[in-house]
Amino acid sequence: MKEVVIVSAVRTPIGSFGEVSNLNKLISVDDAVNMINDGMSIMVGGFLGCKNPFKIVNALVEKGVKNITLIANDTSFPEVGIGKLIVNKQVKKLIASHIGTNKETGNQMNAGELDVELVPQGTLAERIRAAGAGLGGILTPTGIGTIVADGKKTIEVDGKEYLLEKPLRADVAIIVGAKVDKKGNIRYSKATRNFNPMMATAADIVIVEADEIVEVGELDPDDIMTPGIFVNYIVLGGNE
Amino acid sequence: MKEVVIVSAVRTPIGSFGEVSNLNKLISVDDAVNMINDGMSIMVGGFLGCKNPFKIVNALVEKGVKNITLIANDTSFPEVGIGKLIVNKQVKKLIASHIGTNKETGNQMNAGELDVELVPQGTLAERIRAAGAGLGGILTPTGIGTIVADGKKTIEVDGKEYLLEKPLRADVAIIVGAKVDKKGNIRYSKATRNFNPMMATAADIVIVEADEIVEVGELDPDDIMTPGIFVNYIVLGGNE
Amino acid sequence: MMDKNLVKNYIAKRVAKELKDGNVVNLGIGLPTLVSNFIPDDIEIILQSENGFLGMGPAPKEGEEDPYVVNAGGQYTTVNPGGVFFDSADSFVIIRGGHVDVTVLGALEVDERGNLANWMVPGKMVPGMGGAMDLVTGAKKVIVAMNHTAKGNHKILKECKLPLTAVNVVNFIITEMGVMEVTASGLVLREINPEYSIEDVQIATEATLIIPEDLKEIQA
Amino acid sequence: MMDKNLVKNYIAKRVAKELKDGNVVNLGIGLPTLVSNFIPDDIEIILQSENGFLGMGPAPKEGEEDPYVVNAGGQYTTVNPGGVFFDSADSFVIIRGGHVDVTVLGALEVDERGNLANWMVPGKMVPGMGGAMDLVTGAKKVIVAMNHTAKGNHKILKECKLPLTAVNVVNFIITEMGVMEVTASGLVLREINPEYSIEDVQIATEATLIIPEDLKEIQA
Repeated sequence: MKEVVIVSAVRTPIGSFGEVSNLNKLISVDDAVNMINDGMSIMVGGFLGCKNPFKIVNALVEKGVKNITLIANDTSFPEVGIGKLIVNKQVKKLIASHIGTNKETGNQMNAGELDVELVPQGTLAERIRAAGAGLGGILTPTGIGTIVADGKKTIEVDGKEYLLEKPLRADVAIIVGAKVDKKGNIRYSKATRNFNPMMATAADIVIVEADEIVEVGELDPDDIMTPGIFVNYIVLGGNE
Repeated sequence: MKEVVIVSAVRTPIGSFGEVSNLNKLISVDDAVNMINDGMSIMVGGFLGCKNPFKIVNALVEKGVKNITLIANDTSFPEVGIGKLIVNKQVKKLIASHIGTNKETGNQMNAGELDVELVPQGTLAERIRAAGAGLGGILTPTGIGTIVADGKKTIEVDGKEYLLEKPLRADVAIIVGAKVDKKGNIRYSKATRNFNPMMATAADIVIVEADEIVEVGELDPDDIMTPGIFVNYIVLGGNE
Repeated sequence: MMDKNLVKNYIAKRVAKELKDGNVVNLGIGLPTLVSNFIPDDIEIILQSENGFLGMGPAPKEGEEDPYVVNAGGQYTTVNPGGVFFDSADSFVIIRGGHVDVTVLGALEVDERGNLANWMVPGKMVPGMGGAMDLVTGAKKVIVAMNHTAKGNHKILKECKLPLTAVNVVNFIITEMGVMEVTASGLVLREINPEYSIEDVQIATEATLIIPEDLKEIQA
Repeated sequence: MMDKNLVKNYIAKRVAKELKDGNVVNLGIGLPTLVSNFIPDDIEIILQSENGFLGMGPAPKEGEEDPYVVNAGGQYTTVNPGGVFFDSADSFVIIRGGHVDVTVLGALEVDERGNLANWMVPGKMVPGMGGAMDLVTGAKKVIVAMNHTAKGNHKILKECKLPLTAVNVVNFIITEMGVMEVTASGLVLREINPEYSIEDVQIATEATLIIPEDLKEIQA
C-alpha cells in the first residue's frame, strides 16, 4: 500500500471543511484521499462506471479506507471504479439502486458481510436532491405496496398515497466533471452527468475529479451545471 | 379587439393536446391564443418581466380571455407583460410570490376583485416541479410558524417540522426560450431561465415563445435545458 | 416451438406495433431493447435512457464507441440529432412525472391485477430495482414483454408470489403466445399466436384468461 | 442625527464587515444592496440573486444594460467572471439548502427571539414574501439591516405584531445605533454608535437590551 502523505498545512483546516472559500481549490489526489477516513459516508457519482471518479477511487482502494457507507447508483463491475471498493471489502453499508453487475456485492450481502439498502433509482436521486435542497424528504408514489415501503410513513395527498422517503446526505461526495474552472464551476459531458449534480449539493466535503481544468471565465455562465459554491476541492483526473 | 382566427385543421385536435408528437410544432400566435380560453389556469414564465412571453401575453390581452387563474412569480409592472392581464382585469385568481411592483394587483386584492394566494418563491418553484415530477408535494421548512402554514398539514421528519405544500399544475404553460429547435428543445439565456423549466413539466399544453428557432441538431445535447418532449407548440417571439 | 431468438424477435416485433408516432418510450435491458429494431420508418419514437438522455440512437459502429454515451445497461449507444442529456433527478422527473408514454420491460411474474415482480428472488438473485419501480409507476402505458413461461413454470399468475415491483400497473403482457390486456375484470386475451390453441395458452397461464368474441390473430 | 443616505451607508458599511472571504451572500433590495459597495478589495464575496444567478457584479454602465441580466428587484445588473445562471428551483436549492452563508434584509419588525416580520401589513401593504421566507429559513446567518425606528415607532420589539416572515431566524440586527445579537437569553447590544448613549438605544428599542461588559464602539 502506498504511504499516506500528510495533508500539507496549506490546506484548509478540518474545522472549515464545510465552507467553500475562494482559496485555491486545486489539490492532489493524495490530499483528497487524506480527507477520507474509515467509517465515513461517501457518495460517488457515476452510472455503471460511466463514469466514476476513477483516480480518486483507485487511491481510496490503495489507501484501504474501511467501513465506508457507500452511496451510489450501483456498484459498477468488479474491476471498474467503485466496484473495486466492494471487492476489496472496504464497504460496510451500501445504499444503491442496482447491484446486478457486480456479483461480489450480492455475494457479500448474502453472506451477511455487507448491509445493502436498495432504493429505487428515482427515489435515490430525489432523496439526495432533497438533502441538498433543505427539504424534509420526498413524497413519491414509487414503492407503494412493495417491501420498499416497509417501515416507512405513507402520506395521503388529495386521495392518493405517497411514500415519505427521507433526505440522504454524506460526509464526502466524490464526483466527476468534464470541464471544471478553478472556482469549481462544473460542466458535465453526456451520460456522465447522472447523480453528480445532486451529490454536489448534499455532502460536507465535495471533491470533483475533472477531465479538464480551465480558467475562471472560460465557461459561459449559462453552460455551468454545478456552481462552484458547492465544490470544495478539485483533482485533475486521469485515464483509467 | 382583433378578430379571432379559427384554428386550422392542420393543428392537433383538442383531444390530444396533452400528447407531444413529432408533428410540426411551429404555430402562429393566433393559433396559440386560440387554445387559451376563459376560466383556464395559466402558468407564465418570467421574473419581473424578465421576461414574460410578451407576444403571446399581448395577444391574450387583445383577445380578452377572462377568469384566468394566473400562476407566475409576480405580476410584473402595470405596463409590462402579464402586468397588463391584471390591469385589464382578466385574472380571477392569482398564485404568485410577489405583487409589490404592480399596484393594481394589490388594489384589486384589497377591493375583493382578485383572489390572491401568496406563496414563498422557493415553495412556488418546488410545487410546480413536484407536479411535473409526479411527487405528492414538498416538505419545506419555509413558512412554518407563519400564516403561510394556515390550514396546511405539517409533517415531522427526524424531529424537525416541515410544511406539506401541494403540487401545482396548470392547463397551459406559456414560457420563453432563447434558442428553440423545431422539436421544441429549449435553451434559455441568462436570468430569463427562472420558472420556465419547471412550468414546462407541469401543464397540459406547453407553448414556448422563442427568441430564435433553430434546426434540429443545432443545439448540443448537453446545452438543452428543457427537452422538447415537454413542449407542444412553438411561437416565434418578437420584441416588445 | 420457435427458437429462442426467433421468439424474442417475434415478441419485440409485436410490441413495436404498440408504439405511436412521437411516443416517448423507455425500453428495458434484454428483450425489450430489441423492440427498437422493429419501429417502422414512418414514425418517430423518442427513446429515453434513464441514466440520462432522450433520443437514444442505434448501437455505434465498431471503433466509434463514445465511453460517455452508454445506455442504462452500461452498453455503448448513440444519440440522435435533437437528443438531450440531463441528470438523474431530471431523468426521473420525466419518468415519475408521467412524461414517458410507454415503458417496456421483462418480468419474473405478473398477475391478473397488473401486479409486477421483476427485481428480486429473495436469497437468490437480488439485482435491485434500478429504475424499474419508477418506470412502471410513472409511465402512461406499461407493457411486459417476455416468454410466456420460464422452464415450464407459470409466470402469468393469479397473484404474484415474489416481492412486487409495483401494484396494479401493467397494461399489456406480450409473449410468444399472445397479447393480454389487464382489465378491471381480469386478464383478457386480445390476440393469439395461430401456432397455439386457446387451450394451450390457458394451460401456460395460471390466471384465468377472458376470451373475447373478437379474439384476433397476433400480427407480429 | 445623520442624514438619511449617510445613515444607510453607515449601516451598510458595518454590515459589510460581517462578510468573510468566500462567503455566498444574498442582499435584499434597498439598503442591503448598498452593502456591496463596502466589500473590501482583498476578499471575494459571491453574491446570489434569487431570480437565478451567482456572481452578481456591479450595476452596468449606461448604454451597456443587458435586458436579460436583472437582479431580484428587476434592476439591470452584471455577472462577474465565474458567475452561473440557473433556474428558480435550483436557486432555492441553494437558498433553502443552507448554501447561502449570509442573507441581509430589511424588516418592518424584529423581536428579541429573532422573529422577523417584513412582508405584509394586513389591509395596507401586501407586497408578498418573494424569496424572503426561504432566505431567512435557509441562510446560515441572517442579518437585519435597517433604521432603528420608523417615524419614531419601535421596530425592535419584545414580540412581533405583524404577520411573521419566519420564527427565530434572525442572528444580528444592525442599525445606525448599534449591532445587536439575538441570543438564547435575549437581545445583546454588542456594539454602539458613539453618537448615542446606551439609554438612547434602549429608549429606541422595545425589547430589553442586554449590555455586556465588553460593549464596543461600532466600527463602521
